[in-house]
Parts: sequence; C-alpha cells; structure tokens
Amino acid sequence: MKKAMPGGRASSAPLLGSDTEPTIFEMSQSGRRAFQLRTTGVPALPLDQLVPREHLNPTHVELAEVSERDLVAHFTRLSHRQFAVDLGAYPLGSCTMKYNPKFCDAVAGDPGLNSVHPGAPAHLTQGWLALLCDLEERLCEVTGMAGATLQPAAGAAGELTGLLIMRAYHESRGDQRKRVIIPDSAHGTNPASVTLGGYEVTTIPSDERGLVDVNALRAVLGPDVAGIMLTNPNTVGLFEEEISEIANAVHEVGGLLYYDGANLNAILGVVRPGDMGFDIVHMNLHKTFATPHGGGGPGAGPVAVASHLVEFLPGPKPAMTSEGTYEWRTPHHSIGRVHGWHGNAMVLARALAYITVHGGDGLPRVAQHAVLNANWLRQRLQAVLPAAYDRPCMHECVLTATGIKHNHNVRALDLAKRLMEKGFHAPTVYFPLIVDEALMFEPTETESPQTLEALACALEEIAEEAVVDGDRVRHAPLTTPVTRVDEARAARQLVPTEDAAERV
Amino acid sequence: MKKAMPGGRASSAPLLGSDTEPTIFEMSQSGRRAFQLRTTGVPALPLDQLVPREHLNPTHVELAEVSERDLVAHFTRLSHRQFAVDLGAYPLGSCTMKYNPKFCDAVAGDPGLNSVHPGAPAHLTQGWLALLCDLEERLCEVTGMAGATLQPAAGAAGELTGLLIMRAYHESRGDQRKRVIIPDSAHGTNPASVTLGGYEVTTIPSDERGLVDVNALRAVLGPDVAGIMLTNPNTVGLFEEEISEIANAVHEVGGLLYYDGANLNAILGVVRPGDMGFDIVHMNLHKTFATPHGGGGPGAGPVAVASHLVEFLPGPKPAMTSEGTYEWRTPHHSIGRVHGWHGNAMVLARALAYITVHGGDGLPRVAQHAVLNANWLRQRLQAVLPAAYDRPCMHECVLTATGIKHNHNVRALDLAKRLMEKGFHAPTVYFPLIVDEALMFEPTETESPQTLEALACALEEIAEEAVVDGDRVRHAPLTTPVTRVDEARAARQLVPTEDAAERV
Amino acid sequence: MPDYLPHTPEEVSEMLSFLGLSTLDDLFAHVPAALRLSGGLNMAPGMSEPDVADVFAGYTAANRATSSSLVCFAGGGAYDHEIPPVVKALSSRNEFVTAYTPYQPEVAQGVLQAIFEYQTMISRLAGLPIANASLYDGATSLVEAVNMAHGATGRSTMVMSAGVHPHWRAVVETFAAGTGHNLVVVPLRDGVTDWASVTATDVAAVVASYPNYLGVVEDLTPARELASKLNALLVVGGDPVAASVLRTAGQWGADIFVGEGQPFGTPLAFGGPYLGLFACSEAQLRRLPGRLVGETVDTEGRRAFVTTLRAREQDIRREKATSNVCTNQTLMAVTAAVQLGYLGTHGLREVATRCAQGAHYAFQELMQHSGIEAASSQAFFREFTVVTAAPADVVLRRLADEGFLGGLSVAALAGDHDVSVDDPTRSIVVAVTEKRTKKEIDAFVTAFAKAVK
Amino acid sequence: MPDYLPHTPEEVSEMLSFLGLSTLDDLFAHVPAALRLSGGLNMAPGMSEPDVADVFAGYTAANRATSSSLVCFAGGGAYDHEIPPVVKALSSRNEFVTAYTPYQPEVAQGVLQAIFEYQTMISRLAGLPIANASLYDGATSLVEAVNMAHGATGRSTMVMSAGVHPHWRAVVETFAAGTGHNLVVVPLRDGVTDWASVTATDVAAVVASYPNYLGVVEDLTPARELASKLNALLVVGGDPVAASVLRTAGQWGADIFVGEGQPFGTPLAFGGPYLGLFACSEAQLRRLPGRLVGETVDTEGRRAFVTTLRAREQDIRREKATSNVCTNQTLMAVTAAVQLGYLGTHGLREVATRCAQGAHYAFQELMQHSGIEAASSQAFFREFTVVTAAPADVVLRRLADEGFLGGLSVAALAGDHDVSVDDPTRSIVVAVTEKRTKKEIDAFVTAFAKAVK
Ligand SMILES: Cc1ncc(COP(=O)(O)O)c(C=O)c1O
Ligand SMILES: Cc1ncc(COP(=O)(O)O)c(C=O)c1O
Repeated sequence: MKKAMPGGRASSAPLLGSDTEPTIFEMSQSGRRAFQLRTTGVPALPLDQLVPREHLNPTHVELAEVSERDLVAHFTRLSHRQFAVDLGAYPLGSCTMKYNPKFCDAVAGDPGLNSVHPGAPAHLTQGWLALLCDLEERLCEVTGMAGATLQPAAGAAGELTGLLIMRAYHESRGDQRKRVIIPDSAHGTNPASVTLGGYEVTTIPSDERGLVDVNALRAVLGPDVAGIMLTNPNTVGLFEEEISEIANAVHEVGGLLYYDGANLNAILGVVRPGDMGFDIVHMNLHKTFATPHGGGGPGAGPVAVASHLVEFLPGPKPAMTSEGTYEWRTPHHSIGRVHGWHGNAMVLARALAYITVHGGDGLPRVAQHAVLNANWLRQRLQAVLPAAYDRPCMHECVLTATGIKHNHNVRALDLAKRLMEKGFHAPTVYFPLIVDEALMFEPTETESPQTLEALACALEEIAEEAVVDGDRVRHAPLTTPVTRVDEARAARQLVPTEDAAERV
Repeated sequence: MKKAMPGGRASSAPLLGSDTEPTIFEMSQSGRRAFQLRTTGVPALPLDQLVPREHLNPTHVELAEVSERDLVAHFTRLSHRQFAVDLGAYPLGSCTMKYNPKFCDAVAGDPGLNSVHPGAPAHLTQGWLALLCDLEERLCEVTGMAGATLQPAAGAAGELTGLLIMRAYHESRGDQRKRVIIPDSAHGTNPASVTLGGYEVTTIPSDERGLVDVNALRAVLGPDVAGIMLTNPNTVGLFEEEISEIANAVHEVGGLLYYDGANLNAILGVVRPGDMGFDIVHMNLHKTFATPHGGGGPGAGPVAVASHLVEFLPGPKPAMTSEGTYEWRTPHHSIGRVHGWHGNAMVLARALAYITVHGGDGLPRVAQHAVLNANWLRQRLQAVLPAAYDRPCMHECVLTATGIKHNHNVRALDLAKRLMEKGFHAPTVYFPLIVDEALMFEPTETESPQTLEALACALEEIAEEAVVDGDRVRHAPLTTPVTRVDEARAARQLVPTEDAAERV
Repeated sequence: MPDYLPHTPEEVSEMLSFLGLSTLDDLFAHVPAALRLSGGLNMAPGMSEPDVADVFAGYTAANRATSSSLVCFAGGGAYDHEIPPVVKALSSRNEFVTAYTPYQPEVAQGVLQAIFEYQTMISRLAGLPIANASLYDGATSLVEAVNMAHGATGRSTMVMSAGVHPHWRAVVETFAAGTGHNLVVVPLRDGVTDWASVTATDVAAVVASYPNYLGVVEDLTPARELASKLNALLVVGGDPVAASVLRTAGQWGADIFVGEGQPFGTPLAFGGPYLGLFACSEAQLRRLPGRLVGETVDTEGRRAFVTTLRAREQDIRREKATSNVCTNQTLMAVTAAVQLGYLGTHGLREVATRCAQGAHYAFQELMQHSGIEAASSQAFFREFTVVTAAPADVVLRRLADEGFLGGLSVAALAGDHDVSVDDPTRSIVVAVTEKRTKKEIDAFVTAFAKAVK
Repeated sequence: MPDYLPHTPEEVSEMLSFLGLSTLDDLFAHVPAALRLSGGLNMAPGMSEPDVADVFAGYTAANRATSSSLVCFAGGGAYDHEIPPVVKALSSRNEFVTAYTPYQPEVAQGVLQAIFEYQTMISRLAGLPIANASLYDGATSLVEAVNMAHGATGRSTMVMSAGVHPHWRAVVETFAAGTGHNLVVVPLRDGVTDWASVTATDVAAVVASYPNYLGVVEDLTPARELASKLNALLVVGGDPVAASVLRTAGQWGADIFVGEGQPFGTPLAFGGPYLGLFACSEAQLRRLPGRLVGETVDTEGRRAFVTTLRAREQDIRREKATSNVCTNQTLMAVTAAVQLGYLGTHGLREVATRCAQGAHYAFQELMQHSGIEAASSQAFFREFTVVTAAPADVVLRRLADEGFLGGLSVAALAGDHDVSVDDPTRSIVVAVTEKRTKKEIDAFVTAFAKAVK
C-alpha cells in the first residue's frame, strides 16, 4: 500500500506555495473516517439476510478514507486553485460571466424550496408550481412568446427540445422536412442539436459584415427546410439588422425560426425574439439571468414558443386552474418529457429572484449597460486589438490578433494566457471559428468602467510586450498554480481516473 | 478626487499574482452602490423634521461606495490572502488551532438561536436558557467545579472575572489580601488581569524542569496572598506534577488557586482542575472546544468555581426552577455583570454542540490524541530542534533553536517564517519568554500522523538549509503575498486608518 | 431601481461620449426601430432583495417540505439522504459556484481536480474504467447511453426493461423522435423483466435497471445473455448508493452504466439540479458524451488536470457530434466528490446498508396489516412496492394529512396502464433512507394501515 | 464514537511504540494517579451530528425567534437590522472564520487589511483619528474607556450619565471593584442628564450616551463643558447607526467614543458575539486597549498591514499593562467592514434615517391611545420610552401573545429603582429599525393599545 499523503500540508494553496495538491485517494488512509450517521433504532440485520448473496459485491468499492479535517483542507485548497467571477473579471465571450447575486443563492437555499420532493403530489407543492408558472410568464414576456417549458437543463438541451418541437409541428401538419439552416458563425451545439433532432445541417456563410447573407440564405431555402437557428446578436456580437427579412424568407417556405438565446443579455427588454419573427427561443438562465455557472453547470435552458407551438411543449407543465390553484398539465401534442423531473428547479428559482429584483424597468438597464461596456471596450482597444468587424457591437466584441500574430508570432491564445497574469480571466479564444485569431470579450454589465480600463491597459501592456519580449507572452502564464499544461499528452496517454493513473 | 481603483482586477489573488489589494476606499466611486432596502410604507419625513437640526452632522461620514460585485471580489480576494485552519496545519502553541467542525457552525446559524433578542423575557427564550444551563453543567463536570458563569467573552475576560470572584470571596470574609502569585512562564494576560483585579503580581521562577519550584513558591506565600494563577499543563506544555503540594501550600495560607484553562485540551476527561485543588477555572472555548478563532475572536471564557465561590459568580445566570422551567437568577454575593448581555452566546452554542458530539467517552480521546501528537512530534524532532525540557510533554512542546542560532545565525523566527513556505503555519515563537529561541508547537488532535511527519520533514529540510543557505531562511518567506513586513516602520510612522495614510 | 450595476450616471455619460453617443438608447440605433419594444416590458417594476424575499416566502409557505412538515418515504431516484453541513460548506464555496467550464486549466485546477476525483469515484462504483464529468440527470444519461449504443452498433432498436424509471423511459422516447430510435419496452412479471419475451433483432442496446424502479434487485444474467446474443450493448441504470454494496454494473458485464447521482449530496430540490452519472467501457471512449478530465503535466513537469479528448465534443465536431451536451452539472459532480469523500468506502456502504435495513423493516411491518400487499415476491433493496386496498392517490393524501410523504404512486409516475405492475392506480413505491428512524417508520406504518382502510 | 480524530488504531499503536509506550494512558503516567479521573466523566456518551441536531432542535423549538414568531420592537444596543445574504456569504468565509490572530502578517493580509478598513470606518463614524481592532462588546468597551481615562488623568472618579445603558453601567461597576474606581451616576430629568447636579471633583471621565438608552438625543454641550471644567476626558457611548447622521463624538469634543457594533451585520444572537467599538484621540494612542493594525511595507516595498504598537499589549507589558484584552471580536469587525462596505456612505445614512422615521411614526401613533404616554418630552432618534398604564411586564407579555417583542422594560434592564425614569416598572423602551414596515407598526400599535388596558 502506498503511504498516505499528508492532508494538513498546505503547500498547494497559492497563498503558500506552488506544489500540486494530492488527490483525495492519495490522502486516504484505511480505517480513517469523517462520516457520522444518526441513531435510528432500526434493526441492523446483516445485508446478506436482506439481499440474496449473489447480488452482493464480494469486494469493497474503494472510495477514499479521510478525516473531516483533511476533507475540508483538501477542498478548500482546491478552491484556492480555481478562478471564479467572485475573484475578478471573467470576460469570456458568449458565456455572460456576470456577477451572481448572493441573494439568489439564499433564495435557493431555503428548505421550503430545497427540501421538496419532485414526486410529491401537486397539492403539497403549490408554492413550487406557482413559482414555475410565474417564471414561465416572465420568460414569455421577455421573449415575446406565448408559452414555455422549464424542463431543459441547459442551453443545448433547450436547442434539442426546440428542434423536437419544430419537428413535431411539421409532422403534425404532415410535412416531412429535412434541413435546418445554420450560419457558419454558430456555436457548435447548434449543428449537433440539429443532427440529434434528426435534421441535416445546411451551413450558410456570414458576409463580410459578419451578418447573415440574406441572398445566400434565400439560395438555400426551399420546402424541405424545417427552419433556421440563429442567435441575435449573433456570435460575433452583432445585431442581425435584416432579421425581419430573414424571418419573412424562412416563413415563406414554411420554415420556423429558432432563437439561440445565449446572447439574450444584449437585448433584454429592448427587442424581443418574438417581435423579430422567431417561433422558438431557448434561454440560458445561467447566462442572462445570472445563475452561477458552477464550474460548468448546472444551468437551465427553458424554451419559449409562439402560440402555434404551445401545444407541442414538453409536459407535464405547471398550470393555474380556474380556482387559482395549480396543477400539472400535459399539452395536447406534447413532445413528451425532456427531463427526469421538472428541470433544474433551484436554478429556475434563482432566475426568478433575479428577474423580480430587476423587474420590468431593471431588465432593460441590464442590456443597456452590457452593450455600453462592450462597445466601450471595443473602441478603447481599437488600436491594439482591432475588432473583427467594423460596426457597433452588442454585448460582446470579437477582436482579432491577426496583426500581432503576423508581426510578432504571438497568438490570441498567448495573449489570453498572459492576461491571466495581469489579474483577469482570459477572453474566449478561437471562437467563433470564422474569425482569425479571435478574442471574444464579453465584459457584462456588472464590471465597472475602472475594471474595463484596467483590462484595456493590461492588454496594451501585453501587446507591447509581444513586441519586446514575445517569449514571455508565449510562455505565459508562469505565476499560476500550474503553467501551460500538456494537452496533447492528456489525450494521447489518457488518464481519466486515479486507477488509470496507477496503470500508467 | 483620486481615481477609483478597479474592483474587478484580481491580481492580488495569489492564484493569479502578487500585487497588493486596493482598500475598499480606493475602490470607492461616488454614486456607486450595493445596498438595497425593503419597501416599508413608513412616511419618509426628512431627518431634520425628526431630530433638531443642531444634532445633525452637516457633512457626510464617508464610508465606501462600491458595487456588490466589487464588494464580493474584494473580500473574496482578501480571504485568499489569509491562512486558516481550513487550509492546513496551524500548530500555534498555546492557541489550540484544531479543526472547527462545520456542524457547530450550522448549529449556530439556526435562526431559532441566532434571531433571539437577548433582552426578551425568559418565557420567550426557554430554549436558550436550557442550552446555557446544559453547557454550564457540562463545563462543571469537565472541570470538577460546582457552578460557572458563561458571560466572559474570552480567556482574559475570564481571568479578570475569576480574580474579581477571588477578591469578593476574600472581602466577604473581611480578608484584605494584596498579592497574586504567577510563575514566570505565564501568559501575559495573567499578570495584566491580576493588575486590573487590583492585586499585585508576585512572580516566581520556574525551575530547571520547567515546573513551579515549590520551595520558591513556599518562600513567597503568606497571609497577604490572595491566590495563585497557574496553567496545568503549564505554558511549556508540562504537567505540574506537584500540583497537590502547591494547592495545599496555597490553601494553607488562605489563598485560592486559579486555573488558566488555555491548556485544558491536554487533560479533558483525564484530570480535572477541581480534583487538583483549583478553586477557580476559566476555559477558552475557542481553544478546547473548537469554536473558530475568527481571526482573533470571538471567543468565550466561561469561569467555573468550586462550591464555596458559587454565590460570587456574575449574574444574572440561567437556572432551572423546581417546575423544570428556566429563569434568570443572580447569586447572592454576585460580583455583578461582566458582559453587556449573556456572553458570546453563539460561541457557547457551538461549544455545547462540540461537547455533545464527543460526550463523556469522546472528550478524553481528544486529550489523549492531542498529547500523543505533541509527544510524537517532540520526539521526532529531537535531533533537529531539541525540546527545551527533557520530559514527556502534554498537548504541546516547546523546542529551542538556540543551537541553530548559535551555529548558523538563524533564529526561531526565521525557521518559523520559512516553514510557511513549506505549507505549514508557523508555530508560536518567543513564548514562553523563559525559553531561549522558543518554538512552541501544538499540533492538536485533529492533525494526522502523516501531517506531523511532513511537518517534521519540512523542519529538517529547513534546518539543513540553515547550514547551507542561511540567507534563504533568514529572508523567508519570499513566496507569500507579501514578504517580511517592516514592523518598525508601522510603529514609528503610524498609519492606523486610510485617513492617516493620506496624511503621510 | 434595484440592480447590480456599478455605473454612476456620470460614468455612463462619459462612456457614451467616448463612443460619440448621447443616450443609452443610441447604442441600439442600428436595431430597426420597428422591432424595438416601445412600451417597455409588461412586468412589475423591480423590487429590493428584502421585498423579493417576502414574495418567495409566499411560495415556500405554499409548499410542504420534507425538512419540516413531511417525513419522506418517497424515492424514485430522489432520496432524502443526510447532507452534513461540512459537505454544504465545501460544495458551496464560491470559487466552485461562480466558475465557468474549466477552459483555462492554469487557473482551473480546483474544478478540474475535483472532477477527476469524481470521475474516479463513479468509475469505481460503476465497475467500468471510464466516467465522464457529469450529464444533466439520470434520464438524460440514459438518452446518451442509447445514443452511444447506436453509435457503437449502427442499429436503432433499444430494448428496455419496464423496470427502468418511467420518467427515464419517457425521456428516451421523447428524444427518439429526433434520432429515430425504436424503443421496445419489456414488461415485468412479478417485478422481474421478462427478457425471454423479447423478439426484436437488430438491437443496439439492452437496457436494465438495477434495482428496478419498483425496488426489485433483478438478476442481470438474462439481460447480459440477451445483449450478447444480439451483439448489443448492455446498459445498466442503477441506484448509485446500492452500487456500493451490490454487484457493480461492470461485474454484471455492462458496457454502460448510468445513474441518478442526486443521493450524493444534492438536496431533493424539487427535482433539480441533479446529476447524471455516466460510465462506460474503454471500447466506447471515443463516443463518450460530455466532458472528460484527464491527468497530464505542465511545462515544469508538475501534475495537472485538463479537459481532454475535446475532439469528440460538439464544439469541434459540430453536426458530426453524437452528443450536444455543453454545460453539464459540474457543481453537482464536485458536490458528489465531497459527499463521497466524506462518506468514504465504509460510510457509503453503511448508508446503503441502513437504507436496506430500514426498507426491510418497514416492509415487514406494513405486511402485518390488511389492505397492504407486496406487489411482487422478489428481493428488493431500499425501495419496495405495495398494492393497496384503497386507491394510491387517496392513500397518499391521507398519509400527507398525517405528516408523511408516503411514497410515489405508480400511476402518477407511469400512467394508468403501465406494463410494470398489475394495477398502477393501487401501487405505491415506498423508499427508506438512512435518515429514517424506527420511530418514524413505526408511525408511518400505523398511519399507512389506517390510510388504506 | 463520533469525533474528529484522524488516527486509526494502527497509527496510534505505531506512534505509541515510537514513544516506547504501550497505551494512550501511558502518556499520562507522570500525572499523579490519585488525581486522574478513574470513573470517567459523568456525561452521556457521544452522539453523531444528526443526533445532536435533534437535541438542538429541542432548544430552538423552546425559543421564540424574531425571524419567525415575533416582530421585533426591542433594541437597547441589540437591533433587528437587515443582514443581506451577501454580507453573510463574505463574513462567513472560512479563511476569516478559522484563522488565528494575525501574528504572521505574510499569510494574514486578508484579516489585517479587513481590520484596517474597519478601523478606518469606525474612526470616521466616531470622528476621532484612532480606532482599535475591536473589543468584546459595548459594555466592555466602556470599561476600557474609563480605564483609559484613569490612565490619562491618574484619577479614579467616573461621572456617568444614567442615560448610559444600565447593563453597561453595571459592567463598569463590576470591574471597578478591581481597579478601585469610584462611579458617580448622574440622574436624568425628563430624559436628560442633570450634569448640573454633579459635585464630584478629581474626576477622570465624564461619560455620556448619545442617544441615551431611553432614546433621547441629548445635547452634549454640558457634558463637554463639565469635562473641560474638571479636566476630565469626555467619553461618549453612541449608537453607531445614528452616528452616520448625528454629530459625531469627535464633533461634540469627545476624547473617546465607545459603542456596540452589533448593528453592523451581526445577528441578535441572544446577545453575543457582538462588537465593542472603541475610538479615541491621538493623545490617548499609547493607552489604546486591544490590537491595532497599521499600514507599512514589505521588503519589496509593497504595501502591507501588520498589528502594531504591540508594546502596549498585555503580552509585552504584563503586569504594567492597562488592559488585558487578547482575543477580541475580530470576525465581527470583519463583518462590520463588509456590512458597512455594502451599505456605504448613503446606505448607512438611509438605514439611520429609516430607523428614525419608523420610530417617530410608531411614537406618534402610540400617542393617539390612552394608557400610553411619553416618558419624556425630548427629541429622540430611533428609540423612545413610553410609560404604560399597565405594568410593563404585563404589557410585554400580552404583546408577545400577539406576536410582538414589544420593547424592553426599564425595570428589567435597570432594576426597579433606577434614576433614569420615574417608574421603571411602567416604562418600556421601544426601538424601530429599517426592517419594520408600516403594516407591522400599525399592527403593533393596535396590539399595544389593547395591551395597556
Ligand atoms: C451561442 C451559444 N449557444 C449555445 C450554447 C450552449 O448552451 P449550454 O452550454 O447552456 O448548453 C452556448 C454556450 O456557451 C453558446 O454560447
Ligand atoms: C496560556 C494562555 N492564557 C490566557 C490566554 C488568553 O485567552 P484569550 O485570548 O481567550 O483572552 C491565552 C491566549 O492565547 C493563553 O494562551
């Protein structure tokens, strides 16, 4: 047996050192324990008297055996090795890393919501049903839609749900359609969802403005087109000004318009997808409505639809009865369930709290200030990192490092890595794919002008450094808990678990 | 006006950089705000209609004006610049930095305790009174005493309370006494408390064993001695084996014995101060009973006394009535209140939770393992850092760096500073004052043998380094958020507030 | 106007003038005027946090929570387990909560390592070498599993036991509309899947549940044999707590394990966010949905973790991807790592054992009463199904009046005509966790006996 | 046996054998056998955390908390203010909670800087240049203040307004037994201190309260004049919320400001841990009790914070020390910095203003009813005292039955014969915070009117 690593040595906490943190398995010592279980008084019969022996695993599944003290130290140190919105600006484009109000966490921490079993009958969960109905109503108002499902657990789940609604709609009309159109700037989940929705993807190029080329679109439209998936503002942060023309063209061939709501933060209370002609909209509550990303989830991806699609929504759905109580109802042509229960309920509750704090007057201010920040940053950086498209942006701006790369052999990735040493998280890089050496900044509305100025100064410094000491930038970051990691080796010599590690 | 510093730049988070963190005042921007207040409907009359104008401050008291986002980032970053038990071993001798169970925090977070007004009449706070009575009972059992007050807010407050009880006792007997005896190894609060208690301090030297010299004690005893203050184990971590002789000698002259409970962790459930002959005992609940130190408080310093002193305890005190309900009672000869309300109640609740989890069988195990760890470490380090006294220690060990200092000009402080770069908090240094180049390690029972071994190895490495590269040790730490600070300048050129900073 | 914006009016003006604009509206000048919302949102104005807290107090007051007013005997993938304060304290650390997907490994070792530890734990509990970084929930994990089977075999028929949770079956059905998969549900006989009745050919996956949703611990040998005969993948959906003591999916010969990870430190939370567990054999690695964290080194040779095999993912493969999952349930995976770290090898076994003990005690006691019968004669683990003299919804309502969430009605879960039990409208699935005391169980049994009258 | 020990039995054996011992008891071999507890502690054996949680649920059930069952109109230094979730989230970070006193500044900049910010805030609210890092509570701050005055003047008589909180007076009295100080309490006339009645000479401190504990905002000019005449220090104990809008202690010419900092983010918590505020003039710096954090630089010239002027402290000065405070209330000071950072300049003023508005509204409404009279004709701030037709304890009991913590009875605070009001047994001090709505106040007034009948 390997010797257990010390749980109390804190040399991996960046405060003290730059060692690595042992895994919890390396800290494990047989016979040690943290757990305490209550006294129940239930007869403690041995397991093999309860379950036929042939079902029992003859060996123990080894987890870890650590003291509570070491458990706490381990995860506290790991937390110190992790960047987060709560530490500083996180201008990851397309991700809307805004401040997540602690108040909304507190709402979600209330046992009156948190300790309700999802299978409890409706009469015991009237509060939850009311909450979900209220959220649905607000989301419909924000998107200009007639009804919504709250089940999808993330944006991509919303996309697929939307596409299945699209499919069910066409099928209900006896209409077999084959293709869904997607601009080349789209997020990767869009084409993947289309495929899983049973459609073929037709990609259309963006024009030199960074917008949908309406003529190119018209060229691919036809009666086999089920619909189009768009974000607006699109993934380069620009508003598709010809959206009405696009909508008309698609509707003319009987197609539906799907709105990828990842960028909804830009237009909250200013323009609504429904008013632009969209039929189906998903929202990323973990973006627009500030529910925390949790290191990669949970999110929530409700889908709102226009009135002609309401009967296809997933079910069961909460609904108010004529007596003012709430019940579960399944729409007549529902595509069915898309989640094991009712969706990521605690995320939904957080989002409703956020929406209620802002209200009808506050939500547009969110969009306005998000767009203000992005445009200011774009303009401020013009000399150092030009925008990929020379037009006012919405809530995010895509800049390009083509020049720096060409002149100094310093890539967008290098700039991004170096930026972290200056106190800011990296922007999104190399997305969207259509922009060379893309750096996509989404400051969000919760960063101050001072922070934006400091960010801009940091980028200026780095751009200068690229000229005089390119290696420093190319080798960045050097001051973080680990330096650049060998991604190729991770894939080539895969070690996805501790056990694989032992085999290597 | 100065330009506001950016709240979103995280370069002071050790994860990213080694910059300093701006103060909240430097981040402040006039007109910015985080606060939200509820709607009350109360008539919003201007203040000068409610309070005579001559009472109103014509200027605003400037605090800071920051967004909630920046507030969170600021204090989160500050937290990353702070070592804590939850990050790793904190072997500060005399401080008992053991693991603080999160369960006890949860208990204290319950609004059923947390939201009770201290001035509410007893019939509305029966739960709290019961809790306090139960804690008093447990503390009396652990100390072997007859009654206790829970009011003192920390150990030092307990000391002074105990001395006032001592004084009241003597005075009640018409006995005017003058002096309190204290060994030279005592913690600084002891003599300070004696002075504030209106007594003179008589210091007695420790002998070469590190113990009270009973003969020296006898030599200073007399009818003007009010009592003696001792810790046992004493501040060099050794058990005063002649405690019964000491007690008899002091009692013979009519003096009382005061037990400084800072080291109670060593003897929990093994020996009791009462059984050793002590009359008055304070406990540091923030040490022995694992309530978190909070960066320097809050603590709690209950004082337990033998039966002849119960009537002098501070009041009011919670007590059970013959009907089994609870009420406040003031002892007949009470010295009076020593706290604005009932003491640090939430700390008391945490301590009771800790005691109840361990129970009568668990508490002695705490002491046993604390003593085991300290002896093991002492023995393990013998070759590198010899113990100041060559005897088995109790829960902590005092080592000396005299040799290293003499041979390599590396001081205890240097070793302590360098240790932090190896992932451990420094031990207590230069206390007790009677040991040259003292390093006082108190591992506590919650550190594992692996952690102790790693700590020992780190010290061995440093000792070696002291030989080959003494400067590295003398200049340590270099990898922490700040390096050694100029303490002399801090005192000479005092800047105790931001405003003083501006004047400098 | 309550919000979280930092901008002062002066700053807004300055920023606008830097852009050559005069009002915030000007930022949207290029948005066609006809599209812009003229009247504003039809929504009440903003309210301060304390006011919103009052609104939410209204919601919570209209719920009956298991923490206070109902003792929970309901399960179905959502269990009332103890979540110790230490687990909450660690998993709610804001560095974990407010981080994004770990795209920049240099500043994301915290989340990455926690996921690596999670993957290891799930892999061990599944008895399979690969586990991903999480999926949405148990149901969507199963969707990904059948999609993986389709990818592996090129076939589209999925043979699924009616013992699989009805909601999971429903979700698979929903997504099959897009993928064109064909679902064959195999009925239960006396609580056990009638695998012998399967006639389908060209099968991609055989899907079993262990234990099944009625609580029965089915022998998986016939399922494994069927899969082998058909050259299909065996998918096992399992209770991850039971997985600590029962034979692992890997030991039964499964190719894929899926499960609902809620019992690992996540509260009941009205059904979400939960945690989709997913593990598989080495052979399926390149088709793995979602993210995967792997170990590697940094430029200084220090161990480091990073998301790996990204080439499978939708952001690279686009329309050729076999899964579209992007945001997953990382925080719940981190929470699971903390909870399993807390429980450890023996703690989790002890929890599982206590669940089984409690369930068997409750079952035995219930069987003493008339009007309550076992739905099957089979062995069960921590959940069992009873057939009641009175309709299930009536019984559950009466139990609620007595302070018990008495279980889940099969009719409510699966509809009135499911092939898993004889009479869904009189069948109740009862679950017991390690939290339930003998006293609570005894009171529950007494109330139950009264309720079925 | 529930505990938090890491040691396995094997490890204990190994460690013991390294020490040449065979049992844990051997570690105590040098402790005289006669002293060692033979029968063990007379205490129930340990219980698991969930079991202990049940025990505590018993305690909480026997309390009536202001969060749920009682609307709070009680004050007296302990106020029911809003504590926003963000303040709780930040102040409960475990780096702050589980740290020790910042003796090693290199790894304690977090706590040190937070205290520095706290000191700045308190200094500004006090209108005095120096503030320490906290003391136990308001009462013990006052003890330190009179001790400081003694140190500064060498005199031992303290002249104290009866408007100072009765518990504070009591605590000062208690500690005066040790220091030998002589306390002269100056009675109130119509709610205002009768400074003119003071005949004492050789006075160290004149102690006023602003507002006084009955709520009255007294003009401090006479107190200042008295102090000047006697060459004594003026000590002002103040409500720190009111301090944001009223004239500061410094503006009144105080030498020392003390206060109870509970309103700055600390819950009612049955009276503790609270926060002793302490600020003073430059002249008193070297006598400052407790800790002080100062700004300096590190060896690289970076700004750094450190505890300073340690030479004043008890661990250095030992018997020559003028204060024995070691552990203080740092976490509450950090909490105050967070709460005041949250409220900011305008938020705190707004809170203060709303308290005053609520109190005046409640007062006016109460005055409409018979059986309730104002205890004085003076201006007040956020607290006021009424004289009731029925005995105060009866009134308060009736109010509790209606769901109100109706205030504090002067008799309960100060005894039946205090010199601050005419009839303590019929005097109730009512406090209103920014949390109280008009609806709550109206209901309270109605209940109060009924209760005095
Ligand atoms: C434009 C766009 N669409 C879709 C998604 C997918 O959303 P989710 O990650 O919530 O599944 C993202 C996520 O980053 C996105 O940026
Ligand atoms: C031996 C000893 N006595 C007394 C005290 C004072 O206790 P407190 O800091 O709780 O006031 C301490 C604190 O470190 C101590 O170690």
